[in-house]
Amino acid sequence: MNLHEYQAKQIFADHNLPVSKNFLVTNSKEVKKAFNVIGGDKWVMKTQVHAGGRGKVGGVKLIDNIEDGIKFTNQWIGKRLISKQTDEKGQPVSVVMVEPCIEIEKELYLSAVVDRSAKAISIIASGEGGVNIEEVAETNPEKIFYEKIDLIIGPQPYQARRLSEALHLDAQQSNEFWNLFKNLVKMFVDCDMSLVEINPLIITSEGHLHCLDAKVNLDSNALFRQSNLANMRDLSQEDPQECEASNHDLSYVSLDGNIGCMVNGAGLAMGTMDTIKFYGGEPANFLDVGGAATKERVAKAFKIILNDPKVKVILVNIFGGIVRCDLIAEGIIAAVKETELVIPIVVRLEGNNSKLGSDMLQKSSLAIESDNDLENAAKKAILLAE
Amino acid sequence: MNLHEYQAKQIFADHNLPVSKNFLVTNSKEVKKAFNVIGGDKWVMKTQVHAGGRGKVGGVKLIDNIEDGIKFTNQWIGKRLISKQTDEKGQPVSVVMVEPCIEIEKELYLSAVVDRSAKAISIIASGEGGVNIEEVAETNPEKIFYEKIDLIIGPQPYQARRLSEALHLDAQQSNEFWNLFKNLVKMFVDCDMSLVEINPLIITSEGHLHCLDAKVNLDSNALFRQSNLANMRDLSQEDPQECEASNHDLSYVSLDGNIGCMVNGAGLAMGTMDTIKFYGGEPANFLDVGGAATKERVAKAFKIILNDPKVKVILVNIFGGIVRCDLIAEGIIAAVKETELVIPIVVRLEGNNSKLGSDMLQKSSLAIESDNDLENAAKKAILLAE
Amino acid sequence: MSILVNKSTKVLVQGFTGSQATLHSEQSINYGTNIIGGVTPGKGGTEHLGKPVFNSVAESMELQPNAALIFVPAAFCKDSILEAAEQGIPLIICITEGVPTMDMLVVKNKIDQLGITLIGPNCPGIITPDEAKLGIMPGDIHKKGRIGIISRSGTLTYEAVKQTTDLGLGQSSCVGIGGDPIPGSSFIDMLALFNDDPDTDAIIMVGEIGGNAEEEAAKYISNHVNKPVISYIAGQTAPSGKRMGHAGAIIAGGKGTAEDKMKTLQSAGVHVVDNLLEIGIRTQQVLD
Amino acid sequence: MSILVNKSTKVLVQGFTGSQATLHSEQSINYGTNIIGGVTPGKGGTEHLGKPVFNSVAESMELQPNAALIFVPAAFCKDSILEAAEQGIPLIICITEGVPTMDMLVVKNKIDQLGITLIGPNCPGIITPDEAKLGIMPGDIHKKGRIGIISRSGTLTYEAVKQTTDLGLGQSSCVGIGGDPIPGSSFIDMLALFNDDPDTDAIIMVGEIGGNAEEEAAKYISNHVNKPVISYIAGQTAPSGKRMGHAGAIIAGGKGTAEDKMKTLQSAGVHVVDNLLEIGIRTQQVLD
Repeated sequence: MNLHEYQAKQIFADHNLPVSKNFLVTNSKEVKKAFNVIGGDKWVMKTQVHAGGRGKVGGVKLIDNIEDGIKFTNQWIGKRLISKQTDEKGQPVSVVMVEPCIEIEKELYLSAVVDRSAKAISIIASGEGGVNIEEVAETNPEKIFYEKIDLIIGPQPYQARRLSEALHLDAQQSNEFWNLFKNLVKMFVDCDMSLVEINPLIITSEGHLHCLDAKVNLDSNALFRQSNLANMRDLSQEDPQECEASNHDLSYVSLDGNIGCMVNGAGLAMGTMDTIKFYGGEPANFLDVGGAATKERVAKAFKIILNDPKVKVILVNIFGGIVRCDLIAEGIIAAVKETELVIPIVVRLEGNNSKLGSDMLQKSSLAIESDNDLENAAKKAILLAE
Repeated sequence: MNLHEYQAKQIFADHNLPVSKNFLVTNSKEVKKAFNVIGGDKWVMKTQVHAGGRGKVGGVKLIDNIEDGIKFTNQWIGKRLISKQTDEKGQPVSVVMVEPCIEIEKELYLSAVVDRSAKAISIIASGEGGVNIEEVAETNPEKIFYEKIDLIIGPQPYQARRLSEALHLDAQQSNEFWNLFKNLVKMFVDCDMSLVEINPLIITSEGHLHCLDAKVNLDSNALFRQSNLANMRDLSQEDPQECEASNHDLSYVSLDGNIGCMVNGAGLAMGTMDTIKFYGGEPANFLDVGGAATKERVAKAFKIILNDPKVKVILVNIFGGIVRCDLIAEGIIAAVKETELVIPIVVRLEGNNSKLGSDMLQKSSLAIESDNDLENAAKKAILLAE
Repeated sequence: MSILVNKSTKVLVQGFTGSQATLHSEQSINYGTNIIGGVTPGKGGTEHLGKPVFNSVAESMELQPNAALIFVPAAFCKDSILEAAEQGIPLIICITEGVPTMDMLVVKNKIDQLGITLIGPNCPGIITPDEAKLGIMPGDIHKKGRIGIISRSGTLTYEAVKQTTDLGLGQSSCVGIGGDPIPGSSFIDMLALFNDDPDTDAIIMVGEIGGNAEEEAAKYISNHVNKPVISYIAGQTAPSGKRMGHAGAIIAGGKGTAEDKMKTLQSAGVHVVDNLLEIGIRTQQVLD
Repeated sequence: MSILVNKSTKVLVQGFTGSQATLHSEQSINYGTNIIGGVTPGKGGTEHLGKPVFNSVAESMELQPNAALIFVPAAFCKDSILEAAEQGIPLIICITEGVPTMDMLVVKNKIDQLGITLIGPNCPGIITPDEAKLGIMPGDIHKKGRIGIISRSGTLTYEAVKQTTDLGLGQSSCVGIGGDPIPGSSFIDMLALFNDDPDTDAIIMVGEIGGNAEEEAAKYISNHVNKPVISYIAGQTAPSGKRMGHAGAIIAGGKGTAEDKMKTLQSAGVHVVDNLLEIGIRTQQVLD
């Protein structure tokens, strides 16, 4: 789950990481108050969307008068921001964050991630901040520094000292860095985060460390015990179809093709897409009905697939392990009847009760093609989509 | 470092362990207000001293009217409480804690300690609460249950379930116990405790778990990072001589004999006491001047030893490792001059610069016997003490 | 004849009386698996599916289980795994999906310290055909044989199983290691076991996009595995940056793409198929 | 000829430029110890006592130290020990007193996991006479010989050393393991090393009241040690329940008294003396 920058910074502040106080505006009338509360004579206004690359498309701006602040707000609120990291529709902007303008002496990079290989939390730092860190990792790997957090001992001062030296921090900044390092790890663990990125972490003109940006990903599996964070979810930033799917415990990702797919299991769902493509077709979506698919979820899955007007045929591929194929068949029949489906359906059932399921489909006298060979089923679907 | 029960309960409350709200009174005028604030028609009044065994000597009492409350307060405030666990002078009472009276269904025992053998924190529980747990451990060891807290994984629900079953808790109480168990460990670690004892942990007549008593020992080595807890130290509860010593980084324990001892190192200090006893003498104290003994600390040590009127002779035993014997000699000479000492001193110097130190003592023309053989020195001191 | 489990494996089911556990334990028992009992706190002393129920793993140790199969809800998996590990049960299989990553970090470090094998979580389990089924896979598609199968995905494993069964090759054992960021066992752990198993002739490894488990496996294969390895990587057509169900299936910055993985495996001498439906055929070709 | 340290041990001093470290490093160098340099964060690149100073242990590894001697303040010992351990330095000696118990719990678990030997904290260190002195003991009371000495107390060790030196026995090595509740190494760890050392003929073990380290040692001695062990327990006259300086020296409920310890050691075949001044003589008698 993603958070907005202002939400991430609120959590940062709660964990004593150095961030600016900010003020949110949702319309131009609030700008004056925001500027007054923050004080000073320069402000940074940042559109709040779940995507990077805001700066390059004007979504982040340094403002030195209220008029320009109002103009920026009117320009963005209610509009969609389209950047390199969004799709072509962009992300809706409903909140603009106002922060005091801070003089930057130097930009650094700091992040925390779950390190799969090391089975640990790893901290990544670089003296090259404010840029695309993956490029730095590619071209100048020696400029990226890593510290692994040991589970028994936790973050240690010597690790922070090592990074401080690599980042050429002075003694005062090294002290600040140790606190930042320690608090970052605590926040990461306490909040079940999967990624925290501070890019840039800056040295201010007064010589202090300060988190200028804040990006946070949460572990969706842990939201049950992070209800405060779960409440921060902003559904407006997510694809409505994917959202609707996830509300029904379905995994759905919209794609560009015309063959709708309904599969059980993420691996087989990807495998089914690959198979369609291998035989010359184009999948319209990824859809995993999950291990414990019920009749109701299958019906819901159908409706979500059919919301996409590009879909010309639906390929159902079920390999019953937990799932019983007869329940799937029941779900398909119910859904076809309920939605008065006009496009063709090809169904491949295998595994648990597959014979029973196939029989039910055939007896249903609905226009459902049933073929238990995946190659044949895929080829039929491709043919029907043309 | 020890805490008062009311201080321990404050920390318990901060860590969400179930304790009663309490109210402190320091004179009889405050009793009425305390009773009113707490409400109800029965109260428990408990003298606050650093010692157990209060109940048996009347230091804890169930009270059902304000007059008796005032009587109890007047009886104790400003007096000393003498119990099995105090010395013959007893401990001064300056605070009485008032708590609501809670109906007890059953008394259990729960504690947390640093387990030296296991290199872990161990939780100890028993269904036999409110009694001397060491006796239970001796006579019915099968009634005591242990769980070791692993450093990687922390306290786990299955450990709490195991103890809950051993304590015959019902499902609701087991849930409460898991929270108590978890919070107890967190408090223990966060506060650098070395012992927490809840005796009794009770099941109330409503069926809830509740900490009726609370005893806490803190790790003195960790007080530098527990300033809030360090501030809770009540010097009035400690031996003034030992206190004064500890303020000067000296370890001093008063004993019953007449041979004052000043030694460097706790082990050698005990060894010196043993040696005196072995040859028929009686040590008046344990005193460790520590590894980094300075001239000033030696002088201070002398003063502390001499505050004890029983002392008839002082035996100084220094084996210089870190300590330089010449500095010790300097300290002795200065102290003897300053205090215009009238009792004899026997000094044994060995190790680092011992020759130099002995020479200085001899040249000082003070009445100091110097003998670098510990047996001889001890025997001389014993002779002089008779 | 197999890895990790066989006819004599004594299986303890944790969360035994839950609905999923009941469904799959029954199927496992019908398959011939030696399920000796289960654990459900508070239900100790009762019977379920004709087997004894215990309050704790400790109590169940009188039956000497040597494998634990876990069906408890995600929030309690950490506790259940650690409870079994503390009692020294050497093989733990956790089927449950949705276990928090932070829990798995702790669990993985601890079981490694104890030298215990954990399969999963978020996995179909492990099966040795005609001997023992510890998981949720449909038993009837399997056939005793000499192919070892390892997979990060559940249903995709079944495809590979069915193809090798249809071709008459059969399987020595099949393991689903799960698709989570921090799995209990890696491809490498299972490759090592299959490589040492005298009754496995070839190994099918079904991977997917995301992470770098396949890349690490490739390195291990080229250095240590002397049996043929056949591999398919799911997600060749997945768009970059989109999450495909599994937490493991995120493509991050050019790393972990199907293309990269397939190339790396090929360089390590692995027989890589680009069509899911050719896994079985290619295996047969490699063995001929 | 010794345990743990000898002429060729390359010693790194952590907290090198502090006053205590300076004093004792100088004495160690004069004794002939091969101190190769030290660490003081922020002073890297300078020289101290004619040896190089580094900012971190990692930087110092170019000199391949195989022992670290720690003099940093108590609040920083955890960090310093773990820093040396992370770099794989196999022997770490921490002199500092006052290290919080909770820090030592973490440190002890970690160094055990890594297989590293930690001596201390709150200890005089270790010396192999005429070869290497890593600690704060006065070097000149030692004499090369064939008695191994282990002690929880500093100055009490010196007594045992002096007595064996005066009698001409000398010492193979002397180790102060420290009196803290959670020491890095126990009596048992050192007994094992001395028992295996071909140049140690007898072992003097100086214990004290509190804890149960001596009782555990007794058990180990009767099962594993085939050299004579001579022991003295300090605190025979200490009143029960009173704290005698060391955190380890609390008598709790009949356990950990000198009397109990002496009896247990005697039953294990240890030669126990009740007079501190007879440690040397008894050792000589045992060897004759």
